[in-house]
Amino acid sequence: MNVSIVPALKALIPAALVVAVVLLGLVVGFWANAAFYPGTSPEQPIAFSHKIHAGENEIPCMYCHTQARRSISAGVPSVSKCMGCHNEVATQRPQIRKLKNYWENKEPIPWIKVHDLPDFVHFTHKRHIAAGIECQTCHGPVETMDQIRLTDAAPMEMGLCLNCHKQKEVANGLDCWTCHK
Amino acid sequence: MPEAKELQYADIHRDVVRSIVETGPKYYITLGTAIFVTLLCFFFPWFYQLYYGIGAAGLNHPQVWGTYLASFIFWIGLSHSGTLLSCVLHLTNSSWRKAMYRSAEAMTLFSLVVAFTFVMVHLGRPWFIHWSLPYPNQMEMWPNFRSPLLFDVMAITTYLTGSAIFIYMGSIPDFAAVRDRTIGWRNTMYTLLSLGWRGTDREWHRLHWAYTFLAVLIIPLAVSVHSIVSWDFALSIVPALHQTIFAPYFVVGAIYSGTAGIVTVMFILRKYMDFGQYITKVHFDNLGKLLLVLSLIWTYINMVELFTGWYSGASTEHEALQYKLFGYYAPLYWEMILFCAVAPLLCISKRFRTSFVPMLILSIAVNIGMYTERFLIVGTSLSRQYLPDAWGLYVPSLVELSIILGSFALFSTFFLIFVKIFPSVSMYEVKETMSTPKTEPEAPPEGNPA
Amino acid sequence: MSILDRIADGWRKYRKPGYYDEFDYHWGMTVDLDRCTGCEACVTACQSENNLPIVGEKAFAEGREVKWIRIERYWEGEFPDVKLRFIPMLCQHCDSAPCETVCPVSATYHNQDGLNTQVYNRCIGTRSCAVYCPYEVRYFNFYDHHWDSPLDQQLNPDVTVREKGVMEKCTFCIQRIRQAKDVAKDDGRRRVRDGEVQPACVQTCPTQALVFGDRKDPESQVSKLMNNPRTYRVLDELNTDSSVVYLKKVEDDHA
Amino acid sequence: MPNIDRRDFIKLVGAGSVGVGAGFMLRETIKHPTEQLIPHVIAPEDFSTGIATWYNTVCSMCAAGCGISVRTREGRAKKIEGNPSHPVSQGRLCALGQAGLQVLYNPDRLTGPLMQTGQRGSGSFAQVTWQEGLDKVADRLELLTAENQGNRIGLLSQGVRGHLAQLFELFADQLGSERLLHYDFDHPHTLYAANHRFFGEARLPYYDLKNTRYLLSFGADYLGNWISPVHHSLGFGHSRQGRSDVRGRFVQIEPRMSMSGAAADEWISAKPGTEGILALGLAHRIVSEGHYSGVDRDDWTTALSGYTTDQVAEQTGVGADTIRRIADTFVHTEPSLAIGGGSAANHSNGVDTLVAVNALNYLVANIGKPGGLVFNPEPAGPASQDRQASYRTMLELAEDAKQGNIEILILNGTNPVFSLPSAGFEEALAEIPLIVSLSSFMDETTALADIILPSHTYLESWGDDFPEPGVGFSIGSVSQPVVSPLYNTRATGDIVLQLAKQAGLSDAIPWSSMKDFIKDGWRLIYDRGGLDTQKESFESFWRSILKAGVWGEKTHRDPAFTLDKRVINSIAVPPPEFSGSSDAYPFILHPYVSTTLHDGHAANLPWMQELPDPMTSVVYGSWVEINPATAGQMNLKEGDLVDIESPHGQIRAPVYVYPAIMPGVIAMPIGQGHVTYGRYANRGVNPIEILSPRVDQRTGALASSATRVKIKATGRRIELVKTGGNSRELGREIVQTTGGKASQGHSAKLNSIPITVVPT
Repeated sequence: MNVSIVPALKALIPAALVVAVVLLGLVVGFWANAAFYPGTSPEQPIAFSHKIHAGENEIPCMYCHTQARRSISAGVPSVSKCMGCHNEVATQRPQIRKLKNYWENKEPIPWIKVHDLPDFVHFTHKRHIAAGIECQTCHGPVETMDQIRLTDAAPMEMGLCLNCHKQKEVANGLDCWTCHK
Repeated sequence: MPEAKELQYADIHRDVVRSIVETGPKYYITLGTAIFVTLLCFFFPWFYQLYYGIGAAGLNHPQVWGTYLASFIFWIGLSHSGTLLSCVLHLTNSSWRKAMYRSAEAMTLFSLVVAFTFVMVHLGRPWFIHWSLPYPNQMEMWPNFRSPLLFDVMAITTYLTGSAIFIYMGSIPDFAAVRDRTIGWRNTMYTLLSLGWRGTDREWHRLHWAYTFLAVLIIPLAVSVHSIVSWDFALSIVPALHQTIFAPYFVVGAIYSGTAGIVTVMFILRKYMDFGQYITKVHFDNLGKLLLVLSLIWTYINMVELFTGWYSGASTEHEALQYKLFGYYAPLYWEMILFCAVAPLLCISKRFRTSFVPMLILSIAVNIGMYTERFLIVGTSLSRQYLPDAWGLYVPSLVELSIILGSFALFSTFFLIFVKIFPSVSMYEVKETMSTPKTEPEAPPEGNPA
Repeated sequence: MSILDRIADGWRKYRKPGYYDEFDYHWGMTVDLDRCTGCEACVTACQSENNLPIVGEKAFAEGREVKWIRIERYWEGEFPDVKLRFIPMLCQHCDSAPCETVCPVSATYHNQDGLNTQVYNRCIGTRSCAVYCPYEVRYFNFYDHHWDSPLDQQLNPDVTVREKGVMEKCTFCIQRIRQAKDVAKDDGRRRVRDGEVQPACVQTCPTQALVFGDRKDPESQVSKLMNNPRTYRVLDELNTDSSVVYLKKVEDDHA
Repeated sequence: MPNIDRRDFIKLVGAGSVGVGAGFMLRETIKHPTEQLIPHVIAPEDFSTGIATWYNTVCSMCAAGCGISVRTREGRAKKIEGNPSHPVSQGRLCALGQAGLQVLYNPDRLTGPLMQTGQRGSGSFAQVTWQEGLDKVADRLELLTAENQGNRIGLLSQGVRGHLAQLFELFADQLGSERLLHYDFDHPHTLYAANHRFFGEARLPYYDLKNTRYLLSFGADYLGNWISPVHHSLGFGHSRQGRSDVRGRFVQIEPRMSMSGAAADEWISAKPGTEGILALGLAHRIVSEGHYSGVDRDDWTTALSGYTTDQVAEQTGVGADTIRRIADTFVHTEPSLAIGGGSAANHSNGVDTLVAVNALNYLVANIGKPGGLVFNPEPAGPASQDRQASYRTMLELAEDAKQGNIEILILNGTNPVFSLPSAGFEEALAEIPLIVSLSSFMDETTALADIILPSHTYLESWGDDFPEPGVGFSIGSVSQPVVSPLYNTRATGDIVLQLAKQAGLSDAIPWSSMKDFIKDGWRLIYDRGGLDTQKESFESFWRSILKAGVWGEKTHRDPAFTLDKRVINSIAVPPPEFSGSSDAYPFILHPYVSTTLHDGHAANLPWMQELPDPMTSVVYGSWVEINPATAGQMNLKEGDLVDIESPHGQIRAPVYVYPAIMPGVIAMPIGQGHVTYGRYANRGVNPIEILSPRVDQRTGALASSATRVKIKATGRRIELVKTGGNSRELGREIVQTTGGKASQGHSAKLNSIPITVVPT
């Protein structure tokens, strides 16, 4: 009589193999989705390039995101603001024509949000700018991006907030009610 | 001693293995029904509640706890019978324990699992339950170690682990016995489960040692688990809950309902699994005595509870008592007294204790009474708190009642699967209680005590 | 220091004299029952400021309404010698709050400003805080609440709309406190001035029965009122050490 | 590793694909949903994203005229608060005022012009354009005016003040119509009449609750909804605890305890309708005890001779001791004040009652003094109270309509079908060929209209207000739109101006918009001078008013006043008359304007429906209040449905056993019982339906408290929806008081239980 568990385990190998392959598949599928469809860099209605504007032409962030220094939200520039320059600049490029279309139809541009916080988070741009935080600390090196995206260095997660609050020894910076509403 | 004088080692093996291997249509019908009822009455309403919100239950302000928590205590209580009783009896060397303890321990295990599902059902956002576990995370949030609810999480997981190891360890020799009598996938399964058990002296020695060690460990654990469950209530300042008697009250109540639960399960095993030769009048007699003692202790504690409430002289305590005794749920209270304090007095009579059907009825009545007790603890005290203007009334909804019903089906499902996997009577320990066989059994003596 | 001592210390620290000295604020409120008329302007103010749901008649009948501040009413005597007394009941922001000990995930805790916090996104819905609260001012979201369009346009963007399964309660209008601190920082002030921040209920109270302020500041209106001989705390015998202090109603017999 | 054959391979490939798919989908489900970021096309000037903007304007939820500040974010109104610089509200606001947001954002608002397509009352409407709707009305108006038939045009508005009222005047005048009426259910006609009779001017004085030390209120629920509840509450709070040396005492006299009764130090229940007699009894005591020493003392003695304490005690049911005590306190506490209104004024002797109350003020000489009764100066802008239609006037209007004398009826926000009892108003409306409604909501009257030209809500339109009563000096406030219009609606003023234009009246009414009209009106106020207005231009004056939301002129009236002897000689309060015999109808019905829903116009606001009634904590429904002893005798419990029957109708409501109501009186709140007013309002019953058409003899105002009823148990019961549990304290000392039992043995100090702090 055989009492060893080894042969019994051997008999289980095919089944175990199937399970292992399923698990491996899960990981691969998850990774594939994350890698190829991250959703952190959606295609925008107009292929606006921060690289050209903020990087090459060195337009300051708050030239367009004017609200940032006085409001909780940074705000996106109005279509008229875009047209302020693009009435003159690069008017013939296809993307600028798109912009012109929006402007002529008096329609807003339906940008897709990339840097988004959940609704239960109170984040105020004003205070952070007043404290001298660079935009890039949370938004990543946008001036190098053709298409805006979330980066691993600035993933818009709570850990990032906490680290910074700890490093800078923000008063009551670790209290939940400083940020959660 | 068992009544069947001619019972042989071989018979034990035959009966037990038969109970595992031979499966009639009756079993499948029962299992099918149990699974169906579980899905229909437990999971369907629960998913509805997940979708709709806790509003699907009858809860309201101020009565934010209800039958889910009552059921949680009930199942935790039921779990106490098994492993705790088994340990105590093991340490006191009570031979009559041996035929019943396996199923009792299984009850413990499954009751705990069902109790855990009730925690999930109870929570407003069960999908975040992992936040009650301490693990490092980027939010740098830890659970609140001051919370009795967290004590609960710890206590119950420990108890669950302990009970699982206990029942498994005790079953190893029996798995080996079954392994040697089965073929095919069952053989594979039991080979794995028996961990290469050969029945050598050394193995037996170690098993006994480890088993006793665990038994000693589990007793305080079991007592602490229900004490901690009681602290969920006693640490609040709700009138009628904020009482020092609560820990012993809960522990005694738990053992009480657990013991009654064992009677029920044993009756069913005896009747429907043909274990008549193993589960005998002796067991019922002893359990009856135990029930009687427990009921007396329980009654005493109840009287103490009433007395302290009255003696406090506080309007809040008086009102809470008043509501319990004479309020909306007064019929339930008196039903509980009848079932849990009065009815068990019948166990004074030996004739009663040794009659199977009356004992079954009593055991069911006690558990109904004990469920009522839990319901009253949760369901009435919160309605009568400090501010009279915020008083309320709580009536359980259909969803809740259905989930309670479904939880019994869930428990039965687990149990039905259990009896087909585990030898539901401990073969080797029953054998220990028998005289040496007259003839050599056909099977190798893997379970023969030295 | 053993772990038990640490736990006990965590429990006790808010009540130590001088605990709040190292922080900027210790918010508190007084409720003058001699001024309160039970008009419930505070109730609506709270509902409109804090996105409290419109639950509907059915939910109301089931007792699932959400009112962070409510008026309790108690009759005294029989006709014709009968009195009705009102008392506004809201989260008392107890310095030793029973609810804070029980939350297994620390969704409710005491913060450095003396506020009893409720972090909605951390809440898992055990509802035990509501059981432990003797004032019964914690309200549970039994459903996902719905605002018939366009009523949703009124919702305050500074306050979360709570989802089903989450406990909620009075926050002393934390969004207003935050805003006032923001303004103070802009002005280069360390602290918020007395009266600069008022929760919605205090702001609207037509009889000025409610007063809110910093208990640490001895010159604040609320500190002065707390020295009034009429002060008492509801359920003081429970030693909750609440931050909401009531001023007794003045009753004399036909003087 | 075992050999993998073909079948195993296929299995593994299958398993792998399932795994990959599941993993992919798993991440898909936990992905953050994409949100859009919509910019402005052109950045607006009046707000910045994320920053709140406040607009000062005027509350229109009741007639008090509180100044309000509306908080807006991203162009949406978020919160209404009192305007701190407005003297009426002083930064405070009642529940109803704050619920104004739900008028604006009400899901049941009318979104554009409608035309009735079916039978009237069938509720079938078709959408039309503004031009179609306006044309149809304007053509008819023009036709009638041209034929000099202008008086066949009726204009029926809710009570409006300021330049909108003036515009209606102008419009009616140019049309040649004299049928311009304002109708509000709770307009205090009797109070105006009594003041006119006693003081010689039909205006409300300012009641200085703030500085008074002793207030006698005869039925006026001044904290609930009488005239200006927010301002009264401010005064109440200050009088109670705002002064270091004195605490004001308040006495309330009414058959059913109102909010003000609960807040009062003493609540006295006199028999319904005898409040005036009680007032004269007090006056008699004051005069006969020699506490009054004016020159006309003898006239008073003669006039009051029939009101000796014992007689009055018998008539009113108030103890003689109480009468003496109150009279003595009233005269000895300076300053003291008496006010009257509410149920006391809604009897057949309403005006006489209020005259008697005024007499009390006269006898303690508090007129023009702080803490007394202060005359208001002439309002700076247009006033309109003489247009307020009494019940009798409305009956006449209905009669006219039945005679076929009215061709067009233009309704503005008023709802007489709901709030006019036993008048046959619906039948009268049936005789009018064209009914036009300017209401923002489908109320019961609007549902009978042929053309609906929906108005903006007050938060979307221009307007102004000159509060009545003022606060002792002249104030005016401008109301400005705080949000852009939600729907295809227009401001009431703009509709009227447009109608005038199309009807060919643009010579007399040349303004193109309400804003211009108001601005021109305010130019007059500016031109009148005063203050420093000369220094600034009108534009900056206008801007500063818009910013502050209020303008005031600190000119006070001369308090000098001589009382006509004839008034003294004629002073008397006849016993009240009731409809229905006391045998057949044993109870007097005491209908009161609901604190939360007002006269019913707030019933479509969910916040108000969900606001527990202050006294009973009932929400969402109607109920009838019965004295506990009476309920015990009739074996009625809370929630028992009873039929309440008067000689004029029958309604069904659940019982609420109310500890503070006289036996023989039952009370019901007005406000519920709507049928077409939207999802939140259509519930409960309307007690106005069973009121008898009895009026106050002098004014023709409805004597709404003069109906007798009987109640019959139906044997059915419902669960009253309310928030309160047990309404007794059970000795738990939750609401502690300085007097009585609770004060003994209980320290008033903080932390009466010592807390041990372990030093570490």
